[in-house]
Amino acid sequence: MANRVITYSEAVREAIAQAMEADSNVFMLGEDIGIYGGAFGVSGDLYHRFGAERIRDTPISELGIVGAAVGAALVGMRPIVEIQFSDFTSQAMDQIVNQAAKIHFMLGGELSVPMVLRAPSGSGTGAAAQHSQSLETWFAHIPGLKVVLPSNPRDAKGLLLAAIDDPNPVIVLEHKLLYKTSGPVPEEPFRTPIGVADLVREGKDLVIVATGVMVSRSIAAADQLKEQGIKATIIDPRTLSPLDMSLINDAIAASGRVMLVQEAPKHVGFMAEVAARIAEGPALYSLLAPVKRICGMDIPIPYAPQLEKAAVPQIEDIIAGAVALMREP
Amino acid sequence: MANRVITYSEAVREAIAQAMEADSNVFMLGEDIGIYGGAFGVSGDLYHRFGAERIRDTPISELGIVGAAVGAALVGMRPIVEIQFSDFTSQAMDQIVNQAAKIHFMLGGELSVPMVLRAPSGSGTGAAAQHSQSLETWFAHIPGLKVVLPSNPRDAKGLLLAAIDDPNPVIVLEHKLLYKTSGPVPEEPFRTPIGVADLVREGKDLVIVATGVMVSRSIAAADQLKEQGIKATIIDPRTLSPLDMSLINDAIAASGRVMLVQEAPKHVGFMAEVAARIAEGPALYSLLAPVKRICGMDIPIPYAPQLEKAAVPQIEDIIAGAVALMREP
Amino acid sequence: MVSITPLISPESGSLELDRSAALSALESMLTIRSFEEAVDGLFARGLMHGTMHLSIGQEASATGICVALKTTDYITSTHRGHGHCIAKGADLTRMMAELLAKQTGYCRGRGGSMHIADTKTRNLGANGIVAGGIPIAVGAALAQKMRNENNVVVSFFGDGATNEGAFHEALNLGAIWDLPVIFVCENNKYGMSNSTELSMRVDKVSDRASAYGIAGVTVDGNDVNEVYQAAVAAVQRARSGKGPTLIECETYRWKGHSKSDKNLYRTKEEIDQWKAKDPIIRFQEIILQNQLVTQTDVDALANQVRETIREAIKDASAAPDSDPAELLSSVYREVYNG
Amino acid sequence: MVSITPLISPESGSLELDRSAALSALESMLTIRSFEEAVDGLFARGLMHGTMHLSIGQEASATGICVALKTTDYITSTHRGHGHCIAKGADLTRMMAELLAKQTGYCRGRGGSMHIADTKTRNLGANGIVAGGIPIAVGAALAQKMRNENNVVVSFFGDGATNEGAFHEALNLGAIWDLPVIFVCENNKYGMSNSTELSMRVDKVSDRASAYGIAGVTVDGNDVNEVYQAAVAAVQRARSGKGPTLIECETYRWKGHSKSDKNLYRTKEEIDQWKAKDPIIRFQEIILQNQLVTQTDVDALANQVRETIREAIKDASAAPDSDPAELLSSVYREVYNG
Ligand SMILES: Cc1ncc(C[n+]2csc(CCOP(=O)(O)OP(=O)(O)O)c2C)c(N)n1
Ligand SMILES: Cc1ncc(C[n+]2csc(CCOP(=O)(O)OP(=O)(O)O)c2C)c(N)n1
Ligand SMILES: [Mg+2]
Ligand SMILES: [Mg+2]
Repeated sequence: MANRVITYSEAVREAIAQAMEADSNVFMLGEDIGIYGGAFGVSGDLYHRFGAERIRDTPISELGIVGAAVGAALVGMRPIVEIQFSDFTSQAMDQIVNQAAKIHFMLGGELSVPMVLRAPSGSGTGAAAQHSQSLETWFAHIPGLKVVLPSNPRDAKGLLLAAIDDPNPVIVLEHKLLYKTSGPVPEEPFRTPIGVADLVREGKDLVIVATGVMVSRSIAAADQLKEQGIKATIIDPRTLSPLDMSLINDAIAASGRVMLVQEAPKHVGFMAEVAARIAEGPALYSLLAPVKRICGMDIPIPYAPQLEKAAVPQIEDIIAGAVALMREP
Repeated sequence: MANRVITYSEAVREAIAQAMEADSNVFMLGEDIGIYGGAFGVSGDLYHRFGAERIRDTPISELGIVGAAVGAALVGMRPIVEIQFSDFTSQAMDQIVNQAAKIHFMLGGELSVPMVLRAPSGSGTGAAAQHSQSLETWFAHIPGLKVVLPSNPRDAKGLLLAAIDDPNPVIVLEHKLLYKTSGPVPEEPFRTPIGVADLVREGKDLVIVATGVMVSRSIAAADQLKEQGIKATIIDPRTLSPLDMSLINDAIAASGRVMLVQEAPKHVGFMAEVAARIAEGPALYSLLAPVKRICGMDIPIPYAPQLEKAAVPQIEDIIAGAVALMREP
Repeated sequence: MVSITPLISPESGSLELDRSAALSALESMLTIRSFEEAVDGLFARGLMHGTMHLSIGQEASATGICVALKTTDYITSTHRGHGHCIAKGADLTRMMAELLAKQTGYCRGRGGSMHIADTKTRNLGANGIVAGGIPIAVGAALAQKMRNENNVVVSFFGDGATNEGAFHEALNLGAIWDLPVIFVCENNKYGMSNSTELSMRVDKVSDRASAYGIAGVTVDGNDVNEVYQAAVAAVQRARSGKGPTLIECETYRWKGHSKSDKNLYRTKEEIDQWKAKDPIIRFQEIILQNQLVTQTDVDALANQVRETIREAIKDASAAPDSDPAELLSSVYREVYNG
Repeated sequence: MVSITPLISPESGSLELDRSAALSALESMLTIRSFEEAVDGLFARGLMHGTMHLSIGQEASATGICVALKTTDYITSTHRGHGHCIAKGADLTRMMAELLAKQTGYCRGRGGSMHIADTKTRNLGANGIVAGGIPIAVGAALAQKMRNENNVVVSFFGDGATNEGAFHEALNLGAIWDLPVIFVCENNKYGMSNSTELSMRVDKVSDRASAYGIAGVTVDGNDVNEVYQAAVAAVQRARSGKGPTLIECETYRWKGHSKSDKNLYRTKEEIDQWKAKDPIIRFQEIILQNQLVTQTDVDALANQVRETIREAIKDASAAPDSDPAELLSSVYREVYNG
């Protein structure tokens, strides 16, 4: 059954269900995750399967519910918080950053916070600036948090199960546009290790490092680039913190050209860190051309479809970037 | 009187007073800024000079007071919010990021938010993990915000006056350890333009780019390096968003070696952006050695003095970094 | 460019005893209803994008509050904000253009339904963040007080919003500073799928006023005149420096929370019960009964409103789409070095 | 390793009628006082680092609440947390070692005064964030309920904290889920320099309970027995599934807010008035009067406490300084692949 195909949402839901079946300490809390089934339908029927206690609908109180998750985790529960849109982590930053991330270190190792915070991230649904951000940079910058961005159904399940097992707070940013996409996902519970990048495909001419929905866009771009004779390696870091640079470094050593693709605004975004690691060496020595970043524009996400599309990298932008990179220097 | 010497705190206070004298729309709000004079003594006697209406003490409600500043700014006031420690911007992130930063763009230019948010930032006072963060990365990543980090008394005044004039939300992160340091500051109101880097000193061997308290540490390091025959250029970007790369690029073209120094944790921090801009060219072509980052450790700030010192770059670390960089490749 | 007739406060003190006030209130409610039904239709036909939160069934609260305001008074609004926007007098063509992602829309197509603001009518904006507008209203009210302006600020929000920290902090600030701000909770029994029974342990949202030492009142939010009366009292209190009021308007949204709502959390009976309390029909019946208007007046008004909306759609549709080429403009307001 | 005698709940239901309970409560208060006076002295002599928030004058609330708890009950504490920590039974040497930035401190010198937690006595931690511990307490209480544990969770916080959104959201969650959590507000009249008169428009912080439909009570926070009685009632309510209580303890801090406070915002008279209501002296007088203890007992206890603190300082001072070499440990808890 390794080739069973399900959607990304179903994969997330299956991971939660399997974790809840295996461990009575695992439970979910969030807004409208109960009978409504979640704003993006992710919790779906879990409420009917596990009941209102463990699939716990909350009032609109993001700071309170993340804090409650922190408290429950401190005494041994394994809460999974769903924040309805990742933009609303803004309401809960104190509990995420000043509490969850720091408690283990700050208390000298005395307690820990095995909490998972899941949130739909990114643009593409016409929901405008307050419902479309890609905020992974914030979390990746905070020591004590782990940050994962599953880019396909298999990883959505495997990384989430690993996150639930993890004794640390893990932020899982799921891309809204991926929820309805499908792919093969093993039925049994399995873990995709946190902190290990994924070699999506190999190609000798350039390396594309991409996260979230940009991974599938990069795959689509690579398919078209192949027809033009350009063969791309694609690497999905999957975990932004801790970051695994080994695959990226090796791939750059092989091709000498690298393009970094993210949806978030470019300025001081996650891909800046990847570029910095390259600039610090050893990959620097193999560069045949400058590092290229293809990122979201440095603007809030607009509402109109044509504006929203223009604000973040599309397949064509990735292709154009790769073609330009091949022409350099 | 251009050589009058005052402290960094006094410079901030003078800027606020001059702005308040010139424009009745300017006012301050924050916790304990009134009779207490501010947690770091910055507002000092302003309460006695301008009264409780314009130096407005608030309850402990960071989200509420930043929101109130946004609202006041929308209708034409020029609020200056003091957040007692920059760590507590976590409480107010929604108003900073989802409201202040986006309103002008999101409403198609209809309204704007001429608000200044000042907050003491950084470690060194033994206040531990929840009172010592350097969070500039978060703000710099958000389109619609401007972010400045004054590193000396003169800039503390000039940049703050420019920030108050600015029709956009400006985040001013003042370093706690700088408050009591002194330097020459012109008495008359003057503006240090936002978005222009500062060439602190010139030297032919390497370029040090540093922010906040790391600027003075870099100066001290450069003094000692000079005795070892190593001459450093020091550049203080001053504004993190928008970022002025021209001086940095020129300096790298001249010396071929660059070291980026920040107090914040290294991973996905602001200096990653500077490194990325270098890796994207044109500065890349002049590099004689990989870019070097000297940053805070990727840990929360600890309490014990010896731990706290070890957690962020000290003068010795900057010297050691420079010496190592000169030996490369 | 079309908008409703500016709302007229009755001399008599009652919307049910003054013909022109009654007609303007009715026009406001009918316009909101018509606008949103049209939007619903455009959405269903795939001509509109994103998501949409309709206030059909809640027209009396937006209208009843705004009748009590001066044109220089401010409001802050919510994700469910078309009604507030229209009642405050916004241009319907620019609203429609915004929803249709046009360059001529209030936000040049950048904001959509959740972000319409209007400087002219002093609407400081809808807000995609639940409770996000409440502290903003407090700040605008603080500015009025500091400048000795005689304006009040109304902040609209839902029942669900009162569980947010922002609500708490904002009400407290408004209270301690005696600000001219009026907190209007449109309690439609649900925050998305979460009922007030599940989300709070108080009988009435207005019970929460006592935590801030301010006045709290609950009114039938489907009775435009009752809402109006409460608003008048609150406005007077606010304008005379006596500080904020929390007005709870009990009402109901007929449609789902947003476009993705399957309505699993409430019964058809409940919805039908509330439809029977239609604020528009109720008000029409009263003013017909009070012989302020005739059925002919009402029909004419309804026709005129439908015509206005058709015109707004037509004009908005003809406008150019919003332009990606200018996306980098207005991220920052330009600095004047003058 | 030294800590106070575990607190003993009186059989009689009153701390003022039971000798061993009275002695243990007195020991707790004396220990808190002594510990903090010692800390104050070490700080003045430059032997301590950072900043410090002392609860001298507030010993009765920490003690009166903790007497009513089982050892398996939890607490969350604040920046002004030494008292809570001691009353719950923490090791004084490890506390002192933490303040002295030693490797043997509760946090290995990483947390300092504001971050001490103690797994053994189920203290989930002081907190540098005002109101930060309140939602955490609610979560711990939720866990007790979900696991059918019979423990309660007490969350201590100040008057100033009740103006934070976190307070509001947390109390609401505790209320709607009927959680076994007790919210204890130590109202010492000021949040730093901001008086309750300036920061809220309610007469009593306990008035805020009604916004959540939970019980609220105000007690003389300098009367350890009155605090205790309120705690017993709240604990019983919580343990029997009837949900949270908000207990307001009216008290006063004698010292400045922290080390940088110049005390400009309050008068010497006010401070003196409150010093006259010293919770320790008051309790001593009562139990002497009730002939539960003799002056000799009291003097002996006071001496013993001073000796204990001296010992804690001696042992803590002798411990190794915390070690920068292991700074990268415990940023993350290690993942077991077992
Ligand atoms: C901070 C925040 N949390 C959650 C949401 C998602 N959301 C949008 S509207 C809504 C329900 C709001 O309920 P209420 O305040 O009662 O207003 P109503 O929709 O009933 O008019 C939710 C949960 C949001 N937009 N912002
Ligand atoms: C979120 C946050 N805001 C501000 C502060 C700074 N601060 C520390 S303690 C304090 C006063 C707290 O007052 P209260 O809750 O009454 O407790 P008390 O100090 O009186 O015991 C303030 C403003 C903080 N630590 N956290
Ligand atoms: Mg509602
Ligand atoms: Mg207090």
